[in-house]
This record gives sequence, C-alpha cells and structure tokens, in this order.
Amino acid sequence: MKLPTPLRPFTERDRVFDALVPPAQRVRRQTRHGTILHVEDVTVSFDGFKALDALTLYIYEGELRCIIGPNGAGKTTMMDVITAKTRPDAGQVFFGDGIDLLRLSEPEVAQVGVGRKFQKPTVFEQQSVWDNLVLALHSDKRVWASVWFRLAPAQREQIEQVLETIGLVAERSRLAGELSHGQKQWLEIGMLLLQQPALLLVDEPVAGMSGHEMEQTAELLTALAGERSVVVVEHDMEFVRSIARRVTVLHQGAVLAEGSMAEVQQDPRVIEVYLGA
Amino acid sequence: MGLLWASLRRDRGGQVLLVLLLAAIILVPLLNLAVPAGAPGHLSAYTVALLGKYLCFALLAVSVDLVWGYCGILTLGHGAFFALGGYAMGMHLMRQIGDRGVYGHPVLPDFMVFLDWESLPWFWHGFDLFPFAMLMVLAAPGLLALVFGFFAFRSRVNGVYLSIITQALTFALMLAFFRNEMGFGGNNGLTDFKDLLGFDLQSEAMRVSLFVASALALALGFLASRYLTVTRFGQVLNAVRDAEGRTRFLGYRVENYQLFVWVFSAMLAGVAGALYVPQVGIINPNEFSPLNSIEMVVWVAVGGRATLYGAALGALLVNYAKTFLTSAAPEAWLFFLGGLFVVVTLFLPQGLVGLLRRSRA
Amino acid sequence: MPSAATGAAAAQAVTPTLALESIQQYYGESHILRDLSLTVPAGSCTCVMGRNGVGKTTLMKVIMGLLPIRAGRLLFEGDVLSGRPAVARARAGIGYVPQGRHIFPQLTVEENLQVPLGAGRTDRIPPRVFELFPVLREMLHRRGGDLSGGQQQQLAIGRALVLAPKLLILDEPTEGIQPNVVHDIGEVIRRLREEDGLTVLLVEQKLPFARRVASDFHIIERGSVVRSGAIAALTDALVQQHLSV
Amino acid sequence: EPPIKVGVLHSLSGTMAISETTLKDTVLMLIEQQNAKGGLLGRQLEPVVVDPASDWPMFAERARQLLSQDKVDVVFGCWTSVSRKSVLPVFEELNGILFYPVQYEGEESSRNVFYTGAAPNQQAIPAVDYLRDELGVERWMLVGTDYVYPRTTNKILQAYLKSNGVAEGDVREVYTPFGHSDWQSIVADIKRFAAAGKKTGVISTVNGDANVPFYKELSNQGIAPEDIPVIAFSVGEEELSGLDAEPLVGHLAAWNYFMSVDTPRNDEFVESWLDYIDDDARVTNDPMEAHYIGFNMWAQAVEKAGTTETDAVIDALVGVAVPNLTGGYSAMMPNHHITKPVLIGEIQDDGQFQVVWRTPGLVLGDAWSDYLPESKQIIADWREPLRCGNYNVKTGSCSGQNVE
Amino acid sequence: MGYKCIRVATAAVLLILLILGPAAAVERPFGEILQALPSASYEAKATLIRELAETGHPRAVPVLRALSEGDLYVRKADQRVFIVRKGEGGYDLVDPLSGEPAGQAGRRDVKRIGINNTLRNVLAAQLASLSLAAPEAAVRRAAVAQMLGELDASLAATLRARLAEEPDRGVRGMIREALALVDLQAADEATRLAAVQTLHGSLTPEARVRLMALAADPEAGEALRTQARQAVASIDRWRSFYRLMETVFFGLSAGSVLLLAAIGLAITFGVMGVINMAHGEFLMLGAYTAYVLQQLLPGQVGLAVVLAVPAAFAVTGLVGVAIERGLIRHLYGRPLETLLLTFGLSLILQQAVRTIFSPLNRSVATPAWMSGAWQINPALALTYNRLAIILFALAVFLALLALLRFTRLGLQVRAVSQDRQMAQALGVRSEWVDALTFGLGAGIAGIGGVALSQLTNVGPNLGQAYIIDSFLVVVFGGVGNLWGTLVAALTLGLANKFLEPAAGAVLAKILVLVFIILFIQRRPRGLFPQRGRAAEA
Ligand SMILES: Nc1ncnc2c1ncn2[C@@H]1O[C@H](COP(=O)(O)OP(=O)(O)OP(=O)(O)O)[C@@H](O)[C@H]1O
Ligand SMILES: Nc1ncnc2c1ncn2[C@@H]1O[C@H](COP(=O)(O)OP(=O)(O)OP(=O)(O)O)[C@@H](O)[C@H]1O
Ligand SMILES: [Mg+2]
Ligand SMILES: [Mg+2]
Repeated sequence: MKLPTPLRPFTERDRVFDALVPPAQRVRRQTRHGTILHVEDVTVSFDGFKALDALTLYIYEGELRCIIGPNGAGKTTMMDVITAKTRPDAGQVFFGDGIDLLRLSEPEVAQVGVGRKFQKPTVFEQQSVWDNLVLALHSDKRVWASVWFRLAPAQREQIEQVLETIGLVAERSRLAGELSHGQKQWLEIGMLLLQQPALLLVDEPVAGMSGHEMEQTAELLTALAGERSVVVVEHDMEFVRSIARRVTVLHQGAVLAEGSMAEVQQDPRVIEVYLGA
Repeated sequence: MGLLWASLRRDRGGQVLLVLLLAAIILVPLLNLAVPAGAPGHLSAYTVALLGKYLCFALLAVSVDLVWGYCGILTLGHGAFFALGGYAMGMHLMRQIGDRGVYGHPVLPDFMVFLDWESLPWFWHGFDLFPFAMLMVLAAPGLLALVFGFFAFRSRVNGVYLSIITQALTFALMLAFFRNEMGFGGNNGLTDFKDLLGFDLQSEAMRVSLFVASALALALGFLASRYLTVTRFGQVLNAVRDAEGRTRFLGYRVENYQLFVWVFSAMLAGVAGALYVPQVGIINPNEFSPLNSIEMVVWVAVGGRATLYGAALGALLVNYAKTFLTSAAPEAWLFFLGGLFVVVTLFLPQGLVGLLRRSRA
Repeated sequence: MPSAATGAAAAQAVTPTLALESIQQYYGESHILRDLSLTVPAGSCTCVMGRNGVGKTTLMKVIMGLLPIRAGRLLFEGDVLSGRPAVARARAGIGYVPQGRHIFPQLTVEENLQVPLGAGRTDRIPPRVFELFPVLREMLHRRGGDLSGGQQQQLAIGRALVLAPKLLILDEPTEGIQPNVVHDIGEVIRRLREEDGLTVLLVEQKLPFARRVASDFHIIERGSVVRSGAIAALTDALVQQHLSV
Repeated sequence: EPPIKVGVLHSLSGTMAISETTLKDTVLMLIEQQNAKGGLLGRQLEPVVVDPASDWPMFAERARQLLSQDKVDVVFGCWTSVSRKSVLPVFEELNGILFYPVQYEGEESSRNVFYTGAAPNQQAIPAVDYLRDELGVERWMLVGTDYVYPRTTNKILQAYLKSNGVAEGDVREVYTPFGHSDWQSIVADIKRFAAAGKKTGVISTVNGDANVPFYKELSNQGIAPEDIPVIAFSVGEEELSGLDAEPLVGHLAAWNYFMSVDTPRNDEFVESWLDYIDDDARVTNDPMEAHYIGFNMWAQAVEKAGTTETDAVIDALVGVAVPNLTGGYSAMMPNHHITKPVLIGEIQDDGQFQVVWRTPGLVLGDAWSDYLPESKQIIADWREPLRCGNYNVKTGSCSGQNVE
Repeated sequence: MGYKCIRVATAAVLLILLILGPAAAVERPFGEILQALPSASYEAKATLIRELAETGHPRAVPVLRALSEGDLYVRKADQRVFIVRKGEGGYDLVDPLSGEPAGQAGRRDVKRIGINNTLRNVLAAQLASLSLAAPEAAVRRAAVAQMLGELDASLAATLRARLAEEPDRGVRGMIREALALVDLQAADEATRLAAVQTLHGSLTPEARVRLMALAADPEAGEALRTQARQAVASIDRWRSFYRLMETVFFGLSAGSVLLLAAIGLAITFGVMGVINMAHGEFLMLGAYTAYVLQQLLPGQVGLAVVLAVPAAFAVTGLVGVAIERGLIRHLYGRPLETLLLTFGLSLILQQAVRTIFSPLNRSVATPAWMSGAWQINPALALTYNRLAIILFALAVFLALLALLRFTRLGLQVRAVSQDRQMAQALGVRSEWVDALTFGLGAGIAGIGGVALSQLTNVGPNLGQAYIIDSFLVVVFGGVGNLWGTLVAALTLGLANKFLEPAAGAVLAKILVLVFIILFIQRRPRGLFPQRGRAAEA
C-alpha cells in the first residue's frame, strides 16, 4: 500500500524523537580490524558536480591522520558526510564496526562519539566562553536531563583545565561573539575537547593562528591521538609536517595519494596539484 | 531549586515582579473587600477586573517571551493557545449554566438550542466537571502545540517560515471557530456565564478570587519559566536561537528542546486564557485573530525580550496604555500606541527593561 | 628588483598612501586600538603582525570605515579620510579583503564579482582577475556560498581587485588556501605592486609568507605599534619577543 | 445641578469603526440639540465617549467603566451582536440602560436593553413577502456572512418559506467568511441556481466590507435586478456611499428608514445632520434613525419619570411613543422592542433608495421568533406582573434571568 | 439598412399623421402617452410603456431607454417630460419627441420618473423587440437573448420574419435556437425532434430547462424523450467543461489579486528582510490615491484609473522612501524589530487615513472598459475587470523581474541584503539601495492597491484584509524568490477556487491554510527555496 505523497516523508524519516525510543545508548564499538571509520565509495554531487567521487578512506583506531588536498577537493564535504550534515548519493560510512553513520542524525552522530571543529569557527556568539564550554561538555544531552542538569565539581574542574589549555582563562565570561578570529578557533577546539569524542574531525585548526600557537595546537593534537582518533585537515604544510604520521591527499573528490609525509611530498602528482614547486 | 534562588538573586526585575505580585495578592482583596465603597483607597470591582485581565496578559506575554526571547521562535500564533485555554474554560462555564439558559434546556447551551442541535456534540462532554475542564485547559493547547510542533520542528521549519505558519494556524482556527457548525457558538462565542464552582461570577469575592488566582498563576508561571531558562536547558535554547545547526553537532536533539518549550509555553498561554475568560465574561473567535498574536509579540518587544519580567511589564504597560488612551483620546489613541511602538524600537532596542538597566548603570 | 624592496626610510620622502595618526578605538568600554599610528608608503607591501586578538582586524575595519573611531586621523594619499563612510573610501580606491571572506553567499561567483562595478571605478570585470584565479572562471555560475573555503578566499581577493584599487587591504589572505595557491598569491601581490603600482596592506601570521612578499612591517601589541621597519629587520628575536605567547 | 451623563459606546477604531463612528456622531448631535432645547429636567446633558476599539471583551470593560466609574445614566451603543452579548451581563449586573440601534437576529430580551433596531420579523419576513408577491420570486438563494445574525435570519426564513409551500430544492443557503472579497464563484453559482427556469431572488445578509466586492461582482457578471433581484438587510446609504452605485440600480434593501423618505421630520433631521457633520456628501441611515427614536424615547421617559434613576426610567420607557422619521409614531413595547414600518427600497444611481413598497401599518418587533420551534413558546413582557424577558408559556417558568 | 428604411417610413407616417391632425389618430399619440407617465402608478406605467412601444414612433427606443436608465425626468414647473443629460453645473434637457436640446434645468427643478423592477422587466422586453432591427449585431444579439425568457407565438412570428433578413451569422444562430425553443412545444413530432436536434449544443439555460422538462414529460413520445435526454447530457458535458474553464479563470484571477497584493512584500520582506507589517497600509495608500485622482478628475473615470497607477507608485514609493530613511534604516541587522516598528506604523497610517478621509469606505468607480463581461457563450463569461487584473498583475510582475534582473539595482539589493557592510566596503551606496528598494517595494504595493480599489472596499481596513495573505504567499513561494511569489499566488488562487464549490468559501479558506501548513513541513523553505551551503547552515 502506498501512502499519499504528502504523508510519505513522515514515514521515511528515520529520525525518531527520543520520547519514543529508549535512550540512544552508546553502542560499544568493536573495532575488530582496528579501523574506527570506514568511508566506502561515497559519492556526493551538487547539481551534477561531483564533490566526492567514490571516496574510500579508512581511519584507524588511535591514529592521527592528516588530510590535505587542493581547495575544493572535497575535504569539508567529506566531514559533512561523516557528521550527517550532507547525505551522500551513494556509498557507506561506518563508525567502529556496528554503526551506520548514514542512518543517524547530526546529534546522534555526535552522541556516538564523533566530534567536529568547523572550518569557519562557529561558536554561540551570544553566550559566554564558559557557557559555550558547558554546552559542549560530555554528558546526557536529552531534554529532561538538561532541565535537571547540575555542573559537578569534577566537571567544573575539567572546564577550568580546558580554559587553561586554550588560553582563554581571562576571557571566560566574555561573550564568544566578541572574540577575535583566532580566539574563536581556540574556543572551538576547547569545545571539541570537552565533548570527549572517540573520533575528532578537525577542519583547518590553525588558520589564523601565529606560529607559536600552531605549535601548541600540534602538541595538543598529538597528545590526543592514541587515546582517540584524530582527522586533521590543514593547508599549512609546516603544521602538517610537525604532526603527521600518515597523510591522505584528496583531489577532485577521491584519494590521490596516501602515505607518510615524506612519500606524499615526493609524489609528482601531489606536487603538481597541490604543493607547487 | 538552589539554581532558581541563585538566579533570582541576580534577577532584580524578577524580584520586583514577584514582590509586586505578592503585594497585589494581599492588598487588592483588602482594598476591594475590606475598604467600603466610596471610602478613599477603595478599589472598585472595575479596577479589580481590569487588573486581573492585565495579569492574564502578562502571563501570556511570559509564555511568548519564553519561546521567542529564549528559543528564537518568533510565534505569531500564540493567541491560538490562549484562546483554546479560554474556550476550555468557557465550555465549562457554559455547562455550569445548566437549565438556566434562556430556553431552559437542561443540557444544551442556548446557541445550540436555537440552531437546532439535537444533542451535545462529543467534544462538549465532560466539561461539566471542573477537574476535567481544568485538564483540558492544559491539554487542548498542549496537544495542539505538540502535534504542530512535532511536525514543524522535526521538519526543521524555522525563522520566518515558522512564524508565518503559526500565523496560518491561528488564522485557520479563527475561521473554523467562526463557523457555526463547529459547535462553539460561532461569532458570538460563549457568553452569559453565571457561576464557577457554585459561586456567582459577578460577586465581589469571586472577582477577587479570580484576581488572586491570576496573580498566583503569573508568579508560578514566571518562576517555572525562570527556572527553565537558568538551567542548561535554557542554555541549549539560547544556543538553538543563535546557531541551531551547531547545537545539533554538539549532540543535542534540537527538535526535542524546541518541542518541550513550545508545549510548555502553549500550556502557560492556555492557563492565561482560562483565567481571562471568566474575568471578561466572553470568549469569541476574535481571540484567534492573527493581529492579537502579533500584539502579544509587541508587548514582549516593548517590555524587553528574553527577560521574562520585561515581557510581563510590557504586557501590563501596553494594555494599561490601551485602556487609558481609548477613553482619554478615543480618536487618536492609535497614533499614540503606534508611536509608542516606533519610539520603543528606535530608541529602546532592549525595550523598557533596557531603559531601566541603562538608567541604573 | 629595487622597486619591490622599498625601504621604509626611502618612502618617507613622498606622501605615504596611507597614514594613521593616533587612532583610538573602543568596542563599548574596551579600549582596543590605543594611540595607534602607522604609515603605509606608496608602492609598498606593508605587513601588520601581532598575536591573536591584538586588534589587527579591528585596525583594518577602521581603515575601511566599518568601525567608528573615537579619536585620531586617517590620511589616504594626503586626504583626510576620517569621518567618511566606507562607500566613499572604497570609491576613493581602497580594496578590502576581509578576514572570513564575506562572500555574498546567494550570489553567483560572477555576481559577486560584479558588485563592485557599481562603485564606478571600472565597468566590467578586469580579465586580470581570471588570469590570476583561473578557478573563478570555472565556477562562474556557482553560488558564492557553495565554494570551498579556499575558493572563496580567491574570490574575495578577485572581487577586491575589480574595484581597481590603489590600496589593497588583505586580512590574512592565505588562510585556508592550498600551498601552491598561497605561493601564487604572493606572486600576485608582487605583480600588482610592480605592474599596477598598487600599494598593499597585509595582515599575516605566517612568517615565511610575510617575509617573502612584504617590504615593511609593523608589529602591534596591546593596541599600539611597537615595532616597525623594513621586512629585513624582522629578526627571529623580534618574532620571539612579540609574536609568540 | 450636575449634568446628566450619556454614555456612547461605539467603536471608533478597528474594523467596526466604519459603521459605528457615524452613530457616535449621531448621539452627540442629538445631545447637542437636546441641550439647545434646555436639556432634560432642567439639567444639561453631557456625553461620555469611549472607544471599545472593535474588541469584544473591551466592550464589556468599557461598559463597566461607563456604569461604575463614569456613572452615566444611559448608554447608546454597540453594533454587532457579539458586542451586545458581551456587555449584556454588565448592564444587568450594574443595572444600566442600553439602547441598541441595529437590526439583529432577535432571541433576546433584557430588562436593561432597549432594542430600537429591527427584529427579523421587522425586516426579513416583509422582504420575502415583497419578493414573492410583487416580483414573483419562486426560488431563493440566501447568501450571508457566516455568523449568528445571518444564520438565525436564514433559519427563520427557511421555516417561513417552507410553511409557505416552497420546496426544499428551491432554497439554498451559502455562507462566506467575514470580509470575503472574492465573490466570483458564489456569483457564478447564483447564476447557475437561477438558470433552473423559475424566477430567482437573492436574500443577502452579507455583512460589512464584503458587500462592495459582492455587488461589484454581481454587476460585472451581469446579474441585473430585473432578472435576479438581490435584497439586502445590511446595505444602507452609508454602505452605498462607499461604492459606485451605478451598476446596482434596481437591487433592493429592506429597512425601516431610508434617507430619501419624504417627510418634513426627515428633511429636518437630514438637514441638521448635514449641518452638524459639516459635509454635504454624508448620508443618514437606518441605525441613525433608531438612535434618534431611542434617544427621544429615553428623553421622554426621563421627563415622565421626573428622574434619571434607572428603575424608574426603565419602567417609564415601556409605552412611550415618539415620532419616527418615516411619518408615523414608534412605540416602546413591553418586550423592549419597538414598532416600526418596514420599507423596501430600490437602489438609485446616486446611492439613495427609492421606496417601492411599505407595510401598510407598523410592525411590532418580536423578540422571540414564531418560526423557531424552541423560541415559539417564549414571550417577553417587562410589565408587572410578568416582568420577564423569556417567559416560557408551556412550562410557565421565567428562564435565564440574571436580574431579580 | 433595414433600420433606416423603417425610420424613413415611420417618419413619413408621422408626417402624415401630423398633417391630418388629431382627427386621424385612432390611437393616442406618442407625446400624449409620454405626458401621462409622470403621474401614473407603477401598474399604469406598465401599460403606458407598452403603448409607447406599440406606437412604433422613431423616438420610442431612445425614450424607453432613457426611462429604463433613469434619465427621464419631469419638469416640476410645467409637468413636461424631458430626457436629461447630467452635465457640468446642471442638467441638459432634451426634448423627447424631437431629440433636440431643450435648454437647461437645475437639480431641483426636475424630478425623475421612477420605475421599479417590474417596470424594468417590461421595458427590457419592449426594448428588445424594438431593437431587433438595430444596426449593431451586438444589440440584436442582446435583444434575442432577452426574448428567450418570454417566448410566445407572436414573438416567434417576429423572430421568424427577422431570421430571413438577419445578416449576422451569430444572431441567426440565436434566433434559430429561440425558434427551436418554441418548436419544442409544437404539435407534430418531427418539428419537435428537429428542435431537439437544433438545441443539442445549446448553452442557453432555457434550452436545458425545456429539454429537461421534455425528457420528463410522459406525454412526449419515447424517441423524443430519449433524444431530449441525450441533448441534455450533451449540454451538461459542455457546461461542465466550460465550468472547469470558468473555475480556472476564477482561480487565476484570485491568484493575480494575491500576486498584486504580495509582490511588493516580496521585495520589502523577501529581498530586504524587513518584516513589513505596514505593507497592507501601502496597498491602502495606493487605493486612496486612485480615489483622490478620481476626485480630481471628475467624470474621467478611466483616465483617473490609468493615471492612478504611476501616481500611486510615486506616492507610496515616496512614503516608503521616507519611512526607510527616517526609521527603518536604524534597524538593519535587527530584523525582528522591524516587525514592531512597522506594526506601529501600520496603526498610525490606518488612523491617519481615518482622520483624513473618515472611517467610511470611499467609492472608486470602475471605468466602462473594466465593467461587464466578455460573454464567450451563454455558459462562459470572463469579467473584464478580472481579465484586466490578470494581465496587469503579470505585467507588473514582469516589469519588476526585468528591473531586478537587468539593472544594477537588482544585484546591489541582493548584495546589500546579504552582507551590508561588505557591500559598503565594495563601494555600494547601501543607503541609496535600501531607500530605493524599499521605495520600490512600497510603490509596487501602491500599484497593487490601485488594482484592489477596482475590486473591493477602499477604506482604512483595506490593508488588514490582505496582510496575512500576502505574507503567506511570499513564504509559501520561498522568501527572496520572485518566481516563487508568482507560482505561490496562482497556486493558492486556483486551490481556493477549486475547493470553494465543494467545500464552501469558509472551509475552502481553512483548507488552503492547512495545506500551506502541511506543505511547509514538507518543504520548510517554501516552493522555491534558497539553496546551497549558506542556506543550510
Ligand atoms: N552545497 C553545495 N552546492 C554546490 N557545490 C558545492 C556545495 N558544497 C560544496 N560544493 C563544491 O564541492 C567542492 C568541494 O568543497 P569542499 O568544501 O568539500 O572543499 P574542501 O576540500 O573543503 O576545500 P577547502 O580546502 O578550500 O576548504 C567545491 O568545489 C565546492 O564548490
Ligand atoms: N564586536 C566586538 N565586540 C567587542 N569586542 C570585540 C569585537 N570584535 C573584536 N573584539 C575584541 O577586540 C580584540 C581585537 O580583535 P581583532 O579581531 O581585531 O583581533 P585580531 O588581531 O584580528 O585577531 P586574530 O589574529 O585572531 O584575527 C579582541 O580581543 C576581540 O575579543
Ligand atoms: Mg574545506
Ligand atoms: Mg583578525
């Protein structure tokens, strides 16, 4: 039986309100092969233009992966797909072993443990730096829990630490909207840390940062890896060199090359489309 | 609760509002019932009814502010919830008339008798029981809000699109309630109420009780809303207002937050409507008019958005101005009122509350 | 190439393209630019540097007239600019590439490029723009907002060039741009200075790039210029002192 | 001597201002004239004007203000039924006097309200008689705005037509929302309904602003009055002044007064109105006459009672008779409705009506329609010993009273 | 040709009569009957009218027409009857017998000879038979149509005679139809069958009524009844087809009204993002401009309406510019507050109009070329005012589209509305652009108001009636998309008109609203959403 057209979308939607289902448990990830993220044959097109073209990519448990590639190669789009912001035309994305990310909504993706920092820093401009961090804090994020939520001393401690790390102690009660570009970058990194995701997607973290700050960021990301998996997109080769173990080069929506930094740097195709002479 | 007290300590305006309400709860009955009519200081029944009406509007404004000021949902249809609450109460009052209607029919309200209804329509059953009617005061607006919000928020309707369909909603309801076939008395609505819980609606004591009930409802509504806004729930609402998409990526199901506050606010509006009807003595589909709903938003803006007490203040002030101006300057009051809105927007971007804050700073 | 390496001292002789005198700027109560003075010699590429949040972007907006100042004077080619609106400054010949790109998201790339035509300095998009950023021609009919970050950055620069400015202000132009294009942008700046006689004011955090394209530098700290000089004078010690945390 | 206060409760803003402002001016004029004659009981009259802003709860609030704050002795006001329903409990509670000047659906009689407009039997029934007897109409289209007045009137008419042997299929009711402005489909429908071979007439209870587009559409679709006459109960001179009457010439209206009525008293009234309002283009209409009658009745009752005290005046009012503007006398009946002649007028191109028919005598306003089953058995009589507005002759009880 | 002959002939007869004097007159002469009119009762007038017509006097047609149009007056002083033309200052009198001017009279010196509906019917019938020989085909056609209602044997004879000499094909067809209607009652089966055949495709209501009667008539033969039934079925098929056409037309016209009402808002709200609650009042101002122009140009209704279009554009546009410059420009970046401000403005404008023009509706006349209908056939007529408005709405739409597409303004408006500061930094004079755009939106609304003045009330509440619909249209179409506004307006108009016959006007409106609410759930950004990365964020 077919539903009348206007009703069909309501049944198609797989997002369900949490009043109707048991709390989305954090599915325990069984990382049999040590891969935490499988991206297979993902294709995304916009009005006929293929932003991702059968992209296949695996990220391993605890790895720090750098992804580079020309402007418009599809790096941000790839993150959009992983975080359910964009639905691909084809392909599969699995998180851990069991979780089909393509069937989840954005908040569900976040809840199963994928955190993201956006290319253009996006913070809650009307709220203080502190509140931004509280919002990000890893905890039960359902409605009822939020109504009765209290900041535990341990959590308070945690936030203080992060503030320290991102160098915004003095700005804690300023509105996030008043921060400079670089400061917003830091704040967003701080939020990402507090989310405690198993997989961090970091889109251009050091844009607009000075050299010294870049080093700090590099240290931070390196420290995170191991315990968590980190995917970094960045155009600053100096930075990439300082953190990278394994580098993937995207070009025109597909993987062009993959390997250690040294290998990739030598690759003539990469030099041609990306690095330049 | 600790959180609530802590936040109230910082919320000077809220304190003032609560103190004023407390004072009103004590003073108004005293001045109306204890001071004899004619003596100085006596508060006339007219004034009591008027104040009671203002308080209902204030509660309504608080409910609008909660969704607009804190969650960024510019509702242009909150009048629908207010009116539904009002109709629920009105239906109870109609049933209370019993066989004292003009046609003396034991069950059917007058308008049904002379439009030849055979029997009471199903949705009128149960309203003779006060507890059921009170339940419906919450449930009718709540359910409408739930169904409407469920689909709208899930489909991520937002911004002006949401505003305009809330307006369409209340407009459609207005047209529907105007229809005599609907069984709500058509354009004449529900009137000629006689008593509530066995007490004469026209009696002084009843009027004062209704006033006190309105004041209490406003105080409680304010406290509950204040509590919601200071918890993390409130922060999430703010976050949604500023960057809805980003909130999702932090793991919050935005639609549930919106739905919760939307339904809560609709129920508050319903309560306001239920208290309003016995005090003004009539409920008619005009209360669904989109213009009324826009006016509610204007109260909030005049008072000061996202402050709750500012919304209440705005409602009181604008409505007082309306009462005052329509008798003081019947031909020109629209100039004054319109002018007030213009001036407030231009010079007091944060509403009157902003003015108070600035003068204190 | 002697012209590219104009030293600060040499430039003093002629009227500087831009001169700022004792600028004071506030956001509400917070004092951001404090008694700031600097000059941008004609034909130079002057680089403004400083830590995050010292007020570089603020300074650029002040020059562009997008933020009011409380005191101080701005001179553009000797004319007083202070008090004149952004439109007038753009029409006088200041091109602006803001931090964060500020592309018109719903306009196509072509339309984005056409916007400055209204300012009347030229009446069609100079072919130069496509020569410098070939990707823009490919994307001509795509919405600006759909472009990738780096593509947007190129569009922003191209758009500023449509104004045919005399002074080009670039706020962190290499942010988010792939290395070979960064290199190209450096070339572009060089060519614009040489071939078109353009003066460039640049905010840049990346030292190698700054060293490569700039002729002069100013370092800002706590809202004032603390060091200035020819780029050659930007020693590692200075960097250590002023640009690291 | 303190002045006698006269409350005026008509909307001066909002949707109803268009109709009600004129009535406010009428009352002010009448007060001025009365004062020029030396006032009442040797006291001057003082108007108290408030604006209920077309907002029904506000009507109740304003009424309360007039009665309890301003302590007025009488109120002239209201237009819509819902506004009257809204103020009714207030007038009964605070024991005030309201003169209500507009034709309405009936089914009401309050001790504190005096209905000087037409009840359905003073407008609708004679209109049907005219169409049937004079124009030979056999098929009936009842077009109205969807609210209580048209619904009730049409119910009464349906009952009346049925009792006169009109077949079910020859009557049709159509309703529209308030302010309906797109009449294309309905007018086309009227044309189709009329194409059945029998002479068809349209009875319009279309309200307010919706009339202008309705008539424009009628004329554009070529519905000529000689083919399909339209008779309206809410279109008067004032409404016609808002539209180009040329194409409507020949359509009809049923009222108790027309500006064109040729009597010395009316000439005088029109003259003084044009003088007062200082605009030659203005017109007079039926509700104005109702206020004229009501005002004079009240004045006479006050003189008769020798006081403005409410109860005395209410009692004195019943039986008072004053000249109306159409050349006869109207009397206040015990049911608080008045006697009036019924006139049928044809629209002229100057926006006036030409009287083409009138009832031979006066028609007595019937509070409770004889054509509705439930209301048939109810009568109203505010004299001793009954003193009841809804006395059920079957059960012998007086129901629904809010006053003792 | 024929008409002229008759005229000459009757003139001759008249001449003879005049020469011979009263003695020769068997019947009362024309003038005498005419003089009896003023004092006669309505019943007596009916007889007099018939008599007038039967004289065959050449002035009968103009005199009767004058009577039916209310132009026949009696001079109070001497009780003489005149045809009156309302001219400047007073009335021009025309002698009814000669058609020559006969001086002037003041308003109060003459009294109109009243008629009522019954008389109008009589007049129409008499005029019809008299104008069967009129030179214009259209008049003859109307005459035949008028006769369909009251066919009898004598009329049938007249028609039959006319059929022979009728030059116009259309009129001939109508006469044949009329004769067939008569023949339906004929005695012999064959004539009746032929008549049924003739009426097979006829769309006149009488044909259907009589065929229905025939089909149900037990007296008629079986074959005849079957034929009649088939004829009715075929008529009904055609009628329902034309009814569909009619509904489409109604829908399009309702849609164009919505379009005209909403299109200004599509600019101020859709493009500029000002939640413009005063939009309705801009419509109102436009409508009042039309009214004022008609007052300024008395007697030139059509010209006034045409001139009102640019005038309303200018007036409302200037008001818009003033409002933008004075008030709204302080609110950019605070879109929600524009709601509050414009709501206040709308109250002020309404009350201002009430104070200046009084709260009463004003009458705006419709020019002749916008009155009446284009009668395509008896089942389908398109009213001229609606046709004009459909065309006008499309013209306005296309002009606006061209303006925004092909001038620099269009681009600059969009740039400014998307990023005001950046546009300034690129040398766009945003103040100009804002003022011009807002003025344009307001001006277009004013034009819409002129159109509305031709359809509905011109009063202080005019704007209120359209503001909600306007917002719905813009939002339904997708904010910021002009095509969306067009499609949305037409869709809603059509939906409404298709629902209305089945559901009634009230329910149709409710259903349309519910439809919009549901539709927005499906497409949260309207019919033509803004797409792309930026819109999703
Ligand atoms: N919504 C969209 N509509 C049309 N095209 C799009 C859309 N989103 C992305 N694209 C196109 O897809 C391509 C990939 O974009 P993406 O942002 O993923 O690139 P990127 O690798 O992140 O580049 P950068 O390094 O410059 O940020 C670009 O060419 C962009 O123009
Ligand atoms: N709108 C604002 N309101 C209040 N304070 C602001 C605002 N914008 C910026 N600031 C503050 O002004 C200071 C300077 O900001 P600015 O953006 O100019 O820094 P910047 O030097 O460009 O930094 P970055 O290198 O991170 O881009 C910062 O401390 C910032 O927090
Ligand atoms: Mg990217
Ligand atoms: Mg910066």
